[in-house]
Amino acid sequence: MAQLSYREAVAAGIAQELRRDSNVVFIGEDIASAGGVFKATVGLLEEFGPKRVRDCPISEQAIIGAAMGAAMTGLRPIAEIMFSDFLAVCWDIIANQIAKTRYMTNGQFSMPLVIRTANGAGSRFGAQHSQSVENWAMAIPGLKVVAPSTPADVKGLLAAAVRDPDPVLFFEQKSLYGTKGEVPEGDHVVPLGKAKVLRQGDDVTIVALAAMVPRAVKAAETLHSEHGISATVIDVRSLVPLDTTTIFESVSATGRLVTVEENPRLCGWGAELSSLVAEELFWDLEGPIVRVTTPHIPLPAADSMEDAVLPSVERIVDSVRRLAD
Amino acid sequence: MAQLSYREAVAAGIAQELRRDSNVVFIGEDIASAGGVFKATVGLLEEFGPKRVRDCPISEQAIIGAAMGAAMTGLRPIAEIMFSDFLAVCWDIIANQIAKTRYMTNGQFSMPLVIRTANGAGSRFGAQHSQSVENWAMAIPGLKVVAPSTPADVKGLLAAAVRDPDPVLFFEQKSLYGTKGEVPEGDHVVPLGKAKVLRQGDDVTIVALAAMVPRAVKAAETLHSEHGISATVIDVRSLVPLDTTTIFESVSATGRLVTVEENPRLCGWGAELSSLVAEELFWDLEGPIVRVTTPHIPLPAADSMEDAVLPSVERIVDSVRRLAD
Amino acid sequence: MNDKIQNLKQDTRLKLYRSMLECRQMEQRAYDLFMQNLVKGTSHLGLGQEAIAAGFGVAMRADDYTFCTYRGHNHTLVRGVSMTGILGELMGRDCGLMRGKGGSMHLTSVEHGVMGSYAIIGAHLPIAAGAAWSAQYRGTEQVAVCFFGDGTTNIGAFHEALNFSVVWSLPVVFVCENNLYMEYTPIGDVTAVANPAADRAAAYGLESILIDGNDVDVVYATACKALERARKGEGPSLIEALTYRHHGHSRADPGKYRPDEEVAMWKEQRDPISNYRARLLELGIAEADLVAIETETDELVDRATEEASNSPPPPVEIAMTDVWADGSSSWRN
Amino acid sequence: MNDKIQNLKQDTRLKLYRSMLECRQMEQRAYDLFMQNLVKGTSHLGLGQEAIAAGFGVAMRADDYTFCTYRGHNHTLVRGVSMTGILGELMGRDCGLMRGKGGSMHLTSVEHGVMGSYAIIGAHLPIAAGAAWSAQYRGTEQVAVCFFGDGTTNIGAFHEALNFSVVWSLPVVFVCENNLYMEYTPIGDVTAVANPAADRAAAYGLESILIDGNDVDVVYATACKALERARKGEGPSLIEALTYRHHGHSRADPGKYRPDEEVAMWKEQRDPISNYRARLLELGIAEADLVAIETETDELVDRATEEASNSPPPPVEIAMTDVWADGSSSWRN
Ligand SMILES: Cc1ncc(C[n+]2csc(CCOP(=O)(O)OP(=O)(O)O)c2C)c(N)n1
Ligand SMILES: Cc1ncc(C[n+]2csc(CCOP(=O)(O)OP(=O)(O)O)c2C)c(N)n1
Ligand SMILES: [Mg+2]
Ligand SMILES: [Mg+2]
Repeated sequence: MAQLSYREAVAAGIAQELRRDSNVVFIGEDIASAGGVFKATVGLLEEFGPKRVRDCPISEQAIIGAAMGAAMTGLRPIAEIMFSDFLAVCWDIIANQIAKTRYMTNGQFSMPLVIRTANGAGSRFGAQHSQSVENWAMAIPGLKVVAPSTPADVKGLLAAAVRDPDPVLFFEQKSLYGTKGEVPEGDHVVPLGKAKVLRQGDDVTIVALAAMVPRAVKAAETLHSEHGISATVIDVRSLVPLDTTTIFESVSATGRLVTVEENPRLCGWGAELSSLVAEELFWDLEGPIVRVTTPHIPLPAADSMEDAVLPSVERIVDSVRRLAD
Repeated sequence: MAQLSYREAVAAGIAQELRRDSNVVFIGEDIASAGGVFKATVGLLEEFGPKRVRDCPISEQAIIGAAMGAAMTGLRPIAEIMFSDFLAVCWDIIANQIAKTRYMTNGQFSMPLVIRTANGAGSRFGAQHSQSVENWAMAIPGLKVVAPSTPADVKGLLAAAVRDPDPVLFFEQKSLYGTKGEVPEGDHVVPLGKAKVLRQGDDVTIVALAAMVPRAVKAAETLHSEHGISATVIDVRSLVPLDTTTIFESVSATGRLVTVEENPRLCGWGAELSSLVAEELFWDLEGPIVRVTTPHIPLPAADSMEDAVLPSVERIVDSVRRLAD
Repeated sequence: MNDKIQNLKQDTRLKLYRSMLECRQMEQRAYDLFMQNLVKGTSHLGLGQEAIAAGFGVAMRADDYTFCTYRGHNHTLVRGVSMTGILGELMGRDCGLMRGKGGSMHLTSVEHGVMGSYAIIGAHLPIAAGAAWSAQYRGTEQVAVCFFGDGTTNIGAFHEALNFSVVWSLPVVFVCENNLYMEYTPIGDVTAVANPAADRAAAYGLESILIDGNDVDVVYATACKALERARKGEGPSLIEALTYRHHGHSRADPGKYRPDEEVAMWKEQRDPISNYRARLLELGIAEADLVAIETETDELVDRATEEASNSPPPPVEIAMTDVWADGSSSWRN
Repeated sequence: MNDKIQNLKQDTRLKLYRSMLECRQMEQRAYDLFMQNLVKGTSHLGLGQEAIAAGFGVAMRADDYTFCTYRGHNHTLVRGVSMTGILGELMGRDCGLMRGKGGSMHLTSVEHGVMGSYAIIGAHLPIAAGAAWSAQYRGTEQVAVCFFGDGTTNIGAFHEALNFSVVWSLPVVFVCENNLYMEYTPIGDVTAVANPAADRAAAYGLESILIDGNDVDVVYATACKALERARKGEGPSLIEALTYRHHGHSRADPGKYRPDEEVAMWKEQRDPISNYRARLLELGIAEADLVAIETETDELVDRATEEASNSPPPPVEIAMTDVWADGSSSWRN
């Protein structure tokens, strides 16, 4: 085990896959010589050379299109889109081409590619560089969607994503890049589609993703120590495939579900989960399903306002308390 | 009142606004000389001339960008995106620019524009020309989202959209273009954000949108005549603003909610509605919330398969019956 | 170039003729079938534009890649794909290339290097660049050929793909089939330059190449040169081939926005197939050889039509398959 | 052109000098403020590139429109926007141009024609075209000026906006500030032509215009000509102005990827401000006049800093306002 930052785990994860399989390649803007604007890909050019780690023009459609064409013809590309907000400039290639091509061709193609991108708020970058858009991807049939919350999961899920024969959107949460944790050395793979139970409780199930996971855990601690409420906390990790088994098991037991989403409210992943539970586990529920989300607004830039609108530990605690009352 | 097709109502709606306000302009691909690929804009060039009704190159980013720039500087543009699937090629301008600019500038700009687009399946056009993507738009804070189901609403909601100071995505359902109905002559405006109760019942509330509305109504008739189940049917019409008042009133009364969505399942508008009800009306519910959607797959082209995957009257009937049991 | 054309082997010429003719007859049949309401959905015919697909098809190596558009029946056929599979797909039958899941706009046959037909303007240019990058990376000397229309030169992805391919010196050939119209709008009305591709080649440091796309010998020779350049690692080419579609844009379009004389001129004086037939006779090829090809082609089309017509609709269950590599469509465990 | 430059009025020259200097001093201060951690978030300085903003700012009519990028502090200031408002926005204070809701990358002041700073590459080119279309439609003879970087020429929206503007003959001036680098990557490494904008003008039927972007007289004269052309209804221009940024790309970037000699050369030999000061002295302008401007500028910057620093953070409630025209953020009734 090594102590790595989330950021270092990205480079470690990519390096592991580049070493393992010579068909893995990595492209993006400023990712090679410069080591990435978040310094998450430092050292890869030096180890693997410019044939496998390549800088690109500011041409997101070309980058993602090239990744697709390469994936269809034997490579396993990893492409970086610098900020997840910019997925919008190449959304056609992602949502209409990459996601649908295996299906439309009756399975003639595999599409083993990974799109990595920096997601989420907390850096005071304003409305066009702070969005959490994992729900955009979840809404598209044919895309797998992953968002790790720990350095170990970054490395392990990235490995699984690269080895997966289907396209994976890999959301790295910007506000977590500086966080640290133990990361297994050697080949480390965490299978896609498994949620992780971080804490067991009896009264309520809190499901969170990415940067909301540490907040949910903190909230659960407070709920326990200050309010005598015992919460299960689940890191959903993978939105597609979705581990309804693990989540449903917990909700059946606690009878209560709270989702914690960084995305703006409407049509977030929490809505989908809530609707699944309201349809399939209705008779197990002992109270309303509560969603804690960023309000349905673009994000403000100033620190005071940004902090105020993101789901906070306090807001999670309050929501759970209201529900448990 | 005149009997118009849904398609004719589009042209009537645009013409009404072009006549009313000289700042209204209309642009898109093949919309002028050719009258639109769906023949929904026939006659507008002839009446209003090429200054106000203009053909564009295949440059969706330029079209939508131009509409935005014009809306910021005193015009009220209507822009057509031929198929809603193509919103993906200009999604940055829609989701990151148009939706956020008023907010980011602390209200310095108004953004009075309408993006009209042909949405949905049923024409055997395959996976890239048949999607229902109203949920893509609903997920973006700052966009209003409308999808009429009748010719009268096409004209009336389009008028309201053009007169609205905020950006409106206006989804015309392809499979409805040929349907007919009474349309008020003279100035006809239907306010945004009002759902319409089409049928009152006691046992269950069925909420549907666009092409799913006639199917829901048909299903309600069958449920009544063949199974003795009495359903309220609500045409939600506007996803943003969302008329939770009307919908909640009905769900409180019936205790049961079924949504009927043409979009693929994950993160559809029905998920949002379900989550709202599961949070705010939980104690009024007498049974699970059921969503009837297209499965979470890209759409197949062949007629037999396309018909099989879209929510059918039969599937709605079955779902309600299972719920009511 | 003229030398190359003069010296074409007779065998190659007959291949070119056969290839164009197969395209023509297949699409005429497709037209008949949808007049009988046997083709559902839409359909975009390349009637009149056959020389471009055929010229490239004959020039390409079997393992090269083709990327084409919704107007791609011909580009698919010329790579050796089964006509039954194509007509079957148009008709939504189980024998269709993709068993009806894709439809006429998405014909694909990976085993023939037909890497898909793309229906949203522009997307396949960067995707073709990606396949070329893969070939370069793997060192296979395969080339990706990417066909698209004049209207496509005005969309952003065109620009990104061209720049990207040149910067990475990729083995890709971009072929703009300028048929003078985007959908219903004359290309000149919406384009800043007269030749939408050729006049822009310099913006990517490329040679401006403008050819008669209705002369299959010229297309073939141009294709050979561009393919060779790509294979030798000298990078991409951008070719603008002038042509015309005999029919409307798609099934629903009678093409009324085009002047009658213009249509008549292209059909009567510049038809790639009847003109080529005349040239072959002039060059001393025996008419009997041509008639043999014509008869065989008719038989081929009849056989394919029959096979496709006899094929049942696909089982609807397959609508729920192949979203993922494991064959399923399930998004949860 | 040279004539025009020779004949510039002294008054204009002093305006140009003052404008550049205000930009320089304001951004130096912004840099100091973020070294003190008073600027949150990111910040992209235009230090070294002031001549372009200033040359256009002085040439433009008060009701013309500016569209710029995240690197837009200077383009905003030169239109007459309050320096306090700019610094306040960078610091996230209530006195900020957008009360902290937009941040440094989105400076906007509609009353000054500053129609926004855009942070996703390419988007603002078509938006500027739209504003120009509106001016054309309304017959106001306003011009939209759109600033962007060299790296931006490789994205699709650039291509679409250029073609669209030419086809509609819009009154828009596209100004590419070629500072030799996209973010950290030299522009030559990722671009098919040497001059990313000038070498592509012909692809839109436009004249190729390549100027020294660090000579404010040249910028001013070029701006006047392009603005006049646009105002007269003769359509768009595309101008490539060569320049250099003295600092890294953004706050976090020390700019280490650039050779020391290159940085030194541009700072020492090609600094737009010190070179212009020397020229003004040569042209016989009294040093006292320059010193007066310098003193006034220092005072202006100090005053703005103080005002911004004294302004409180915005009330957090405003985060929930102005999504919609009715002032609210509510999406339900
Ligand atoms: C992004 C996008 N915009 C619009 C369309 C609708 N459309 C389909 S074909 C076509 C015209 C294409 O013209 P061209 O590139 O010249 O090809 P041609 O049809 O003439 O072969 C248009 C506008 C589309 N499919 N995708
Ligand atoms: C679509 C998109 N891709 C990438 C980025 C990240 N990014 C911000 S600035 C920049 C470099 C822009 O270079 P250039 O256009 O030369 O402008 P400069 O910063 O040099 O002024 C990049 C890649 C972005 N903001 N938007
Ligand atoms: Mg064409
Ligand atoms: Mg630059």
